[in-house]
Amino acid sequence: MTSRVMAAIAAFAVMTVTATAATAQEVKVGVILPYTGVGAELAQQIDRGMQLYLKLNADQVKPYTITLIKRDSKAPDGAAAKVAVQELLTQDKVDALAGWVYSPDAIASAPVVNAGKKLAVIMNAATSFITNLSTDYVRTSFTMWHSSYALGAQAATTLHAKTAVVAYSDYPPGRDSLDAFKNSFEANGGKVIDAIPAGGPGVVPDFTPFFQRAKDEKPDVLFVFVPAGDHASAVVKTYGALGMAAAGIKLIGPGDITQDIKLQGMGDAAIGLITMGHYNADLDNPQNHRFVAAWKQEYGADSTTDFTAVGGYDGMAAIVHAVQATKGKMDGDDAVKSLLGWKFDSPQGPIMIDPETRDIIMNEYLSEVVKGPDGKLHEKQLAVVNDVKDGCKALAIGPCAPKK
Amino acid sequence: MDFATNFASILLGGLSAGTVLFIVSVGLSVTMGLMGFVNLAHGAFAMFGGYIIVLAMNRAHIGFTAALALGFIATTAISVLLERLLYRRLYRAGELDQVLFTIGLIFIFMAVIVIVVGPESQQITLPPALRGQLNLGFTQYRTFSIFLIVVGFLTVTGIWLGFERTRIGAQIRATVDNRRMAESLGINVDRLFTITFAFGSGMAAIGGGLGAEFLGLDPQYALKYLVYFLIAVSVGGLGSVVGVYCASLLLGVLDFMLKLYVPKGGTIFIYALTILLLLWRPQGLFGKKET
Amino acid sequence: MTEPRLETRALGRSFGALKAVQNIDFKLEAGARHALIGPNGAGKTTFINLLTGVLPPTTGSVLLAGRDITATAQAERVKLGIARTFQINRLFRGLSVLENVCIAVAERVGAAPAMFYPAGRRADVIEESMRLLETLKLADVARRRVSELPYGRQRLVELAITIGLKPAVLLLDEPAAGVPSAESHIILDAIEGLPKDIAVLIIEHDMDVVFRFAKRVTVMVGGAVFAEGAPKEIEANPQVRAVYLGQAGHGAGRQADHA
Amino acid sequence: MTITASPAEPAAIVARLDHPAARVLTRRHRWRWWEALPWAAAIGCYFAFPDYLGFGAELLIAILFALSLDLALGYAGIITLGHAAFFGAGAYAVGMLAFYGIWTEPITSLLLAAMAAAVVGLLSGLVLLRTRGLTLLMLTICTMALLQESANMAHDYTGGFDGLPSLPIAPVFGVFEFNPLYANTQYVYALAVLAVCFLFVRTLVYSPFGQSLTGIRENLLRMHAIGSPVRSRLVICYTISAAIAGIAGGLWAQTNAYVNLSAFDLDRAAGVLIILILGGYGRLYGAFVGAIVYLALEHFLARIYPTAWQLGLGLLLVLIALFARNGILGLGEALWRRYGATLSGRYRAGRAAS
Repeated sequence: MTSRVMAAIAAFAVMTVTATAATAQEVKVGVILPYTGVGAELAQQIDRGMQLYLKLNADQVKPYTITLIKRDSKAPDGAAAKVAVQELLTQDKVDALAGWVYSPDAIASAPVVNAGKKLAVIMNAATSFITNLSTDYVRTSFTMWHSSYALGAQAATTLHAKTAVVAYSDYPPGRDSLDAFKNSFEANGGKVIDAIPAGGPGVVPDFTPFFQRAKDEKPDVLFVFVPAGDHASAVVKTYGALGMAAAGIKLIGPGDITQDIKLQGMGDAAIGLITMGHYNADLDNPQNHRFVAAWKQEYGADSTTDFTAVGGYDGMAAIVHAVQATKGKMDGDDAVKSLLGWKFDSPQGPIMIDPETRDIIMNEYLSEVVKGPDGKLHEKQLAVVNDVKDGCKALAIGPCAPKK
Repeated sequence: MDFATNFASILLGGLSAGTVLFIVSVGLSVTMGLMGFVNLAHGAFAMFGGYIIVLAMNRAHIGFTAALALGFIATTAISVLLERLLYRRLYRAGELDQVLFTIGLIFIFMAVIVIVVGPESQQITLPPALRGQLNLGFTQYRTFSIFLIVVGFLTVTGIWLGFERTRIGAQIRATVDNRRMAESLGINVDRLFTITFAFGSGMAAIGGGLGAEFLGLDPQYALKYLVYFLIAVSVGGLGSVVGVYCASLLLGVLDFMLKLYVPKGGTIFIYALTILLLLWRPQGLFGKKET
Repeated sequence: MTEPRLETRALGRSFGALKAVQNIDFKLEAGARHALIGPNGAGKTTFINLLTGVLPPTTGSVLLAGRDITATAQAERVKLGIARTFQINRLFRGLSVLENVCIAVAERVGAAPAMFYPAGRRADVIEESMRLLETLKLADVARRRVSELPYGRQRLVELAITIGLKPAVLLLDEPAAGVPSAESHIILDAIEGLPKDIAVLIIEHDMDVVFRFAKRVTVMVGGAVFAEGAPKEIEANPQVRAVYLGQAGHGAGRQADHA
Repeated sequence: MTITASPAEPAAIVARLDHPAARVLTRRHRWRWWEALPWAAAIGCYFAFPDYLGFGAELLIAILFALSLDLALGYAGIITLGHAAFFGAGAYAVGMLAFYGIWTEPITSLLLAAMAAAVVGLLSGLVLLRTRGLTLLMLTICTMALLQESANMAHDYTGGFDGLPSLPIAPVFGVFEFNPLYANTQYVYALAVLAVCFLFVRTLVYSPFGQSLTGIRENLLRMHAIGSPVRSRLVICYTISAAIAGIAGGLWAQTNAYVNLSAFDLDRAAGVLIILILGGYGRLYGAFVGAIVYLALEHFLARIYPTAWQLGLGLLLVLIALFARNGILGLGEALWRRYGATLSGRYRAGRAAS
């Protein structure tokens, strides 16, 4: 408790200090995250991911010092984010931009980013076409297509599902994952028999009616996309409470719904839940072991890494790479160029920035929630899909088709 | 599946959703009816209580019931404190000043929770007895929902009896009916208000804790759900406990049913319903005319 | 003109089972000074509300100078010349005394809908309002905020607003109610000073006021006309004394009169 | 300015119009010297803080939005928490016209935005303005939420939650481009629009119509009793207020080159209400003071303490509510009164207590 207060005060101090301290070798990175409001928790994860990269890889950063100038993008209305970007570019003269939890913020910021001609690393915002809006956008996080498209195929093949019902939060990421899943699931011989818009992202709805409807339709799998966090835990609880597992309906979805920071809170209801995601804390590779260990040491044993944190971690890695490649100049075009085709050995496994789309190419892991010997919930890996691109842009669907 | 079970599930789901709404809102209704005080910060007390309850369970590992009691007491205490020190000064102020004040209060609650607990949302872990499904003979349904419905019913009966049978209850009803008259009859309205305010906040706290299973619990809570609380109060009719109960359940069930059959409608129904109900009865289902 | 200024035929209004006003035939001639008395709950204020169109009647009709206005809206009736004061002040408490009257006058002369020139340009409105205040001896407080005035003065403003509407029929609902007797003469002077041709109907509990002012008196009991006649007759009428004059005065629970 | 000066008038009339109370009314609408200050300040800021013009534009738009609310709430006493409905209507009118390349000329699209919002205001006003108090409050909220949800459901056209990106807005007068990075044009443009709308609103509130609105706010029943068509007055006022809110929304969409569902947010509606109450309603300039204090504080607090800046804001609101009646201007007037009020000082103070 008090430690938190201290942390807050410390954060305050650090920010004021860093904002003033300026050395020849300094590279200023403007961070736009919703430090308040519904996205505050994700902001914290991403922020920590960035900080942790800098801490763990100080030697990579030398001889430069990276200064983070943090701005709150507040509610997901785009306005605060846009003004923040504007001022970071014109007042603080930052060398790079990073962050963006909400897609509307990234979309609203696009014209400014374009005019600013600085590298802008998207660390969470998931709407696929965002990277088309500015040639300075590079995404190290994910789009819904990465996981859902991969999952569609796996559901039909590995899980031998014939029919599926999709329940999704009725906003772009939700509709994206619906399209993505439907696309590949039906391409692999499955059939989506119903698609249920289950409330919006703002307020957690009671999922019972939606799941009741799904249960009545007796599909092989229920594919769910909802925002990580309360929505996800509510989903799992409702799934358990309605006894759908007993009714032989598998609950599957993108890794969002088993976000590690929420997993334990879901309780045993989550056991058997199968998700497709690019990261979970249980991934078995040296980079991740290092990452997780350092995290727990830094932020407490009961805190944990998750896919948003790794987005921040990889994003910071990308920025540092650009810094080194441009000798700290960080001219926008060069910085972006230096990242095209950039490969990195991330805690989530090998990743690469697609030279065409400036979006991430990464592995997707199909995993099942199991109870470990330690009595905690863990992700058991069932299959890996290598080098997954953003399907939406790959298939040039709707607004994802690159602008000419 | 057969209609009966389907209908039952709609009813149960709707009722449990409505019950949460009721438990949180009832205090707001009575205090607004009593003093005409626009206490938008009511949800903040629900949030505060919810945090106490959840943290007590998750961090201090206190039992469910004990945690609820603790939440109730703590929230009651802080509400009395705030009422005595601050709210009191604004009784005679215009409603807009009250809006300004209570919104400010919400902001403070939010910020303090972020600083002390952190921005992450809290998970409530129900005691095993309340998890999973319960066999009602005619249908299976999630135990917690049924638990909520029962709790809600007991609560409303309790409060109702309190209103009908106790002296304070009578005074409250008199004051809601006609404040001037009540004052001229020597009823100490301020004291009444302190009591109802404290009790209402306590109820809100319980609601925050019980609702966490469905609604989650994070620093945004007080703002996120404010509209729903206000809807329940206005549709029910200011100051009417039974009104809020019926309104909450009605909205809960209708919303649930429409979601089940026309999910495309999203959240549109609850608002459409409210508009229709309020145009039909501007003073609310159980409200006195001329508010 | 043969037609009475204001006339009601079998006028009645019930609230559910309660017959607040029943079957009233009533005439108010031009220049009349008519008092309406009766115990609390006799339906006097309801009657006024029926005349002004605040409430629709359940039976009967209201005629203004022979024209049936039963269905006419409140605002319309005001334009046709029916104005009223309220038992409890209804003033623009936050505004100056002068502006209180100006709003009424502006409404009467049809200035109110104008959007694109300042109200201050309507010298005619302001001047007339000012003149009215002078006649009511309110000029000295014209600048004060109404809520700052003593209650007696506030009642005067209430009166001033209605007179500002230049009514043909003026309905005064207990104009002296709640005014300390020391001040009540101000009101009475004002009422006596009213233009002669206005038809005035006054509800009053204070018998001195009634007998000093009224040429004719109607007694209402239980929602119906109980007796009508010259003040002397009424005063002499034993039944009236029995049911009313005996227990005259300002009782509590006057709300009962409000329906 | 008025006929009163003309010598033809009998002395008595001149005398009456010369009565202090009358003078207050005949001169209320005259421009005071200090009314030049906000505009001077706004122009000054343009040169003083060239780096803050983006924020400045947001601020000016917020002022305009708050001004529109002041007309409905501060003058006609219509207590609404759904004013973002009109902001959103205006924003989407401009946004969709531009996004689909139908109409991108800024000034005319603002007029279209005003019309769109006015229609919404008129229709909802006709239905809602029968009610008062909490009921009206809830009805306005729900209407706004309905619009937002409809905009979400029509995501194929509105872009839903993500909104419509990168709107192509034509240069003002075909000359002045909106530069996303340096918001000089946006700022001046927003300032000009604000000035025009302000002149309109100012004229309105000092007009006889405005006076009758004040009457409605002060005592509804009395207005009925003096034969005022209250409902239609309220509807007209509400519609005008909506139109101006629509202009604010359109301006927002243009200067930001995007529009999304947040235009209809309750946060926005509540925010503008807070701004107005904080500044002081029913005073024209409350919108200015409130918006500047609230947004500036939020902006800079959020910088030094991104995670919990609401604390400072909350404290401010609570303190103002506790120790000032009717916001900052109300406080100012109270002080002004205490230290020897002038005629106008006392008059407006009267307003303050209402």
